[in-house]
Amino acid sequence: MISHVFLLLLLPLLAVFAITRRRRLTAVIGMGLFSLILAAVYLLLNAPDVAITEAAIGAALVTFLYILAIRKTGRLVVAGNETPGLLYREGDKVLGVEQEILNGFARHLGLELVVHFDPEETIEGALLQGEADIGAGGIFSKADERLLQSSGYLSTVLYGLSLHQARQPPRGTTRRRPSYFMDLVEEIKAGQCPRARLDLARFLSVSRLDLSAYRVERLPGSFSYFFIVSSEREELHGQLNSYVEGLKESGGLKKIVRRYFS
Amino acid sequence: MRNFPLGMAVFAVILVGCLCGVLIGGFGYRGAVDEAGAAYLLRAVEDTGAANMVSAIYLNYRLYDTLFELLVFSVAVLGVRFYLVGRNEEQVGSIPESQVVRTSADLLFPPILLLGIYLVLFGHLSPGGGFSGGVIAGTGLLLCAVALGAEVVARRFHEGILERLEWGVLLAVIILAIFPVAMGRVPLTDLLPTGRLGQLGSGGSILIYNGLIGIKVFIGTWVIIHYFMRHRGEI
Amino acid sequence: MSVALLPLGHFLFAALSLAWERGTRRLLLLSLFFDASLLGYLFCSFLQGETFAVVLGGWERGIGIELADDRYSLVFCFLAIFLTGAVIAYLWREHLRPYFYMLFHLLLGSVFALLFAQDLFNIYVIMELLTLVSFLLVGYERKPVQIWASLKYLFFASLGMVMYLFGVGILYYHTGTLNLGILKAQLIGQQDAPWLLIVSSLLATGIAVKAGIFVFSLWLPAAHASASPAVSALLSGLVIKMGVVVLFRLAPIFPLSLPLEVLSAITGLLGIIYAVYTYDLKRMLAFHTLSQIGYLILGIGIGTELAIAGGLEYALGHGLFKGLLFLSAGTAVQVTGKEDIPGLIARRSQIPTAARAGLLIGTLGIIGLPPFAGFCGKTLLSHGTDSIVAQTIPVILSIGTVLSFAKLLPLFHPVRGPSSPWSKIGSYAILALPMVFFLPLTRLFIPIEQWNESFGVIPGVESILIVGLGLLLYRFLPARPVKLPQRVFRLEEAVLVILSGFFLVYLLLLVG
Amino acid sequence: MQFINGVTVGIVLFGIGILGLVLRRDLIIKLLSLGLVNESVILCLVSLNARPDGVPPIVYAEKGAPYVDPLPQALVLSAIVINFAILALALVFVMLLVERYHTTDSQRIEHEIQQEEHR
Repeated sequence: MISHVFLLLLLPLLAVFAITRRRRLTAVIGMGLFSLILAAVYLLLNAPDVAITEAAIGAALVTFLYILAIRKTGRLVVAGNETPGLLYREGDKVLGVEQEILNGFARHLGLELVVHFDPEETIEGALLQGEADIGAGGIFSKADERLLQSSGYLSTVLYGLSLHQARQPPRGTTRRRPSYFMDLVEEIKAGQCPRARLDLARFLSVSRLDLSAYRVERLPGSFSYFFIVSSEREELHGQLNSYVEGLKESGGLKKIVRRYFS
Repeated sequence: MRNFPLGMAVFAVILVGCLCGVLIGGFGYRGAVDEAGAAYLLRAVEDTGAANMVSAIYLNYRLYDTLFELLVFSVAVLGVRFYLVGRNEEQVGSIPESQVVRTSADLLFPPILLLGIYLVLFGHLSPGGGFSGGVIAGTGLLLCAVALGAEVVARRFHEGILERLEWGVLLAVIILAIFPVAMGRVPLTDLLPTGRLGQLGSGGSILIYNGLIGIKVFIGTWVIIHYFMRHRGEI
Repeated sequence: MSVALLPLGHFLFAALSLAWERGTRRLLLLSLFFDASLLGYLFCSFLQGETFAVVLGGWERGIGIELADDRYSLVFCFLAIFLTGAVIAYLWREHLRPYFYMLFHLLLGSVFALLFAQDLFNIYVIMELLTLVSFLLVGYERKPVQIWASLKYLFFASLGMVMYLFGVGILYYHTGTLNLGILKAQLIGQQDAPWLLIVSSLLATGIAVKAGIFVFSLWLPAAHASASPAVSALLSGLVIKMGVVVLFRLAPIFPLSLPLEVLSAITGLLGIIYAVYTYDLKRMLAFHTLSQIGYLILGIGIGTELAIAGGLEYALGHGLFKGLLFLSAGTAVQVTGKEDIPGLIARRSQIPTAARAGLLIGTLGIIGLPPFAGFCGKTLLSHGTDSIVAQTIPVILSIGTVLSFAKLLPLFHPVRGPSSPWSKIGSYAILALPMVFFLPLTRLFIPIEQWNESFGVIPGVESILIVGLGLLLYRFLPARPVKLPQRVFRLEEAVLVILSGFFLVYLLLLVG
Repeated sequence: MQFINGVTVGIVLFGIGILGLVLRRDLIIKLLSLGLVNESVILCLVSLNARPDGVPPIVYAEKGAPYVDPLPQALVLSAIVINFAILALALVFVMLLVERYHTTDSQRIEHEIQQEEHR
């Protein structure tokens, strides 16, 4: 009787545990465990038929199916924000300095490189959820403490951009910062961007536009571009760091950079 | 729960809280009802000859529901095959190349298969039945596939034959269900004698249905797993 | 006994059509012949006053699963056959996989099964099969839009069916039976037990998700607009009606009258508002499915015999003309490559004449001009009640329908378009003919005196007035497109809306 | 009767599942939540007429104690299988969507699809 109540109370706890997980694999395994306990509850409720079916389907088969669906094999998944020169698309091809570095790194590990273009704010979430292995795309600062940053591969400076007459955005419509760089470019072109902070690579591509409506200033401080990795993936972090350092020492990095920014 | 409007989250929590409250309050649950299911308990054994009354209901009194359930399962298998075939396939070898996994899978496979067959054959006498037995045997095959490689197992279980067998089994179940009409009886009537309680041959046609469903589900499970393995999941 | 052969026979054909791949079309025709002859036989015995109640497996009621007909089962079976025939003719020249035909058979089989189902859990199982089959049919072409729409459909339908199953569980706990007939006798004295209110709102919510009622079926516009025309015609004309049929079964047993009336007003008005400001043809038709469901459940909610007859007749008519509209709109969209109404109007000379004629007849039907199908249902409905509110709802809905279909007027400008293949013309004709001759058919459902009373000059003039009023209002409609909130159709918000709908139903039950 | 029984726990699980369905944007987690919602109803149904002093509805069990109601158990078997079928198909569709959009975030898929429609 006591065991029965204990198992019943365990169920909601496990369910909450599973549903709030960030990593999908943990959630799936949590739900598998949940099903197993549920089967035990059924057995205690005098329903052996249901218990057997639940154990066979809910605990075993369904969990297997989830794992088969979410598994990744032989891929290094990069979630990147599109950045001119560093990581960008031309037709179906992905190009850029970061692409070349990461492609080399993936080949070094014996994996295939896959790049997903994501808006800036979702990259960190993708890393934490295990959707992607490496975050890239002209990253020069990170907010989340659960992320590790690789050693910088290229130093950069920041430029601040602000409208001369700072027009206040109309009330009620709080402007969010555009997610994709292309949207930002459109806004700047239309003279609607109140202020923006751009790194060198992005600024180079923006500087071709007509910026007469904006005040441009160079912000103090020195920065460098790096990649980010989830803090759970320390091994990957170490490998990435040593690969980037090696590339720097051998001078291969300089060659790559020269190809894109000459 | 990142990037989620807080107002909506609060609204959701309140709404779901109310829902739970209303359901618990409105249920009027006062523990088990006495004499619940007496209509079946009193007569199931005499009517059907099956010792397991759940099986008696599942495969005799309410066989019509089970038929639909089987159709749902078949449609699912068919849908998985239809949507995953020819898309982005990869030749999966074995997933983990490890001697331990292979040996343990080799060791585990026969008992699991045996368990599945037992559950199918004795579904009317003890807990179990065609469905759970079939799934367990199919999952055993998954273990085999992990150890030997999906392609090896797939070669042994030729796909075309499996497909035909699967639909043949469904056809057999439906014909079996319609057949009493030819004898002037209501469809889904059990025409076989009930037999002596506790023997394998008891329970009328429950054993036949269990066997057919077992085969069907075994194949269906394997097909689903196989297509999931072959498809290069990219999540 | 032969009632059970309708669904079982189709399942047999479904299994056969996979086994014999080259003969799928012949099998489909054969199955239609089989259905038609069986239905004809059943109809004859029905006219002689027989009923077809049968308990499968030869057990007594309450032990086995009962199948029984009511007055409308057979008629809906005929609707199913007509729609299927039209869709087969429409798809005659296309080469589809056996898989598609098998789904087709399963769809028909489960529709037939549902029309005779008298057992709550049986209804659940059939509904799930229907969900799964229509889920696969929507995504048949594998376009991402379709896949996303049908995935959302699956989420909502599944959630709805879970609530339904919950209701069935509570009901079983308190009554110990699942058979609708026995339940009806048992529940007579306990109409205001607190658990019954919960059960009623759970069952109603669960079914409403499938029945195309606005607050609940927020998956519908995306799914019906993105599916291929033949599938949309079947889903909108037939599958949605199945939810309504179940509501019709439940209404006399559970105290659902007030909630259904309120929901009919809500779904009608919101559906109309969205339809008026939607300029994508198929999406507009999908919103009209939501709005027209208002008539059907209004009839069921009012609950008098005439009103129910009106509502269900409107369901038949709606099945016919919505099928026709979706099929001909599908052709128009395919030929011109445009989905929005202005684009279609600009290219109207490319649209085959037959498709435009189909659109025209369908439009005439849906706005309720006198001899057509829509008119009969609406007239009976307004004759079925004395309450002013219940009589004004259909009038407002009709005006709104005219208002939104007025957008299509330039499309019917007499330009000669290219001709269509015979199969398509036949497919439109199968649906258009019964629609045009619907008025005499209504005689079958109501006694002759009431028929004479209901249909006269006055309702005809009324409906013409309504059409005129609608057209007049269209003149004053601001031409600027209005953007209505689309957020409610997203997955997360829609789940919350469904829950709120559940509470709405529950509160109405508490009040009523 | 005590307050912690299968029915109340089932209803609480139902609530948790719906919250997961609404508040988590990852489609896989949404599917897990949907599965949880389904399981919760099954738990409710099984524990409806379950009694601690009963025996399973199989004739060989020792006599004397009352049998547990077999009907909900038989119904639940169908429900479990149906849920599995739905889950398998939904997973397939999620896999197809992921192949196309490279994400399981429901709102981003919705966004991308709207963008495609505008084009």
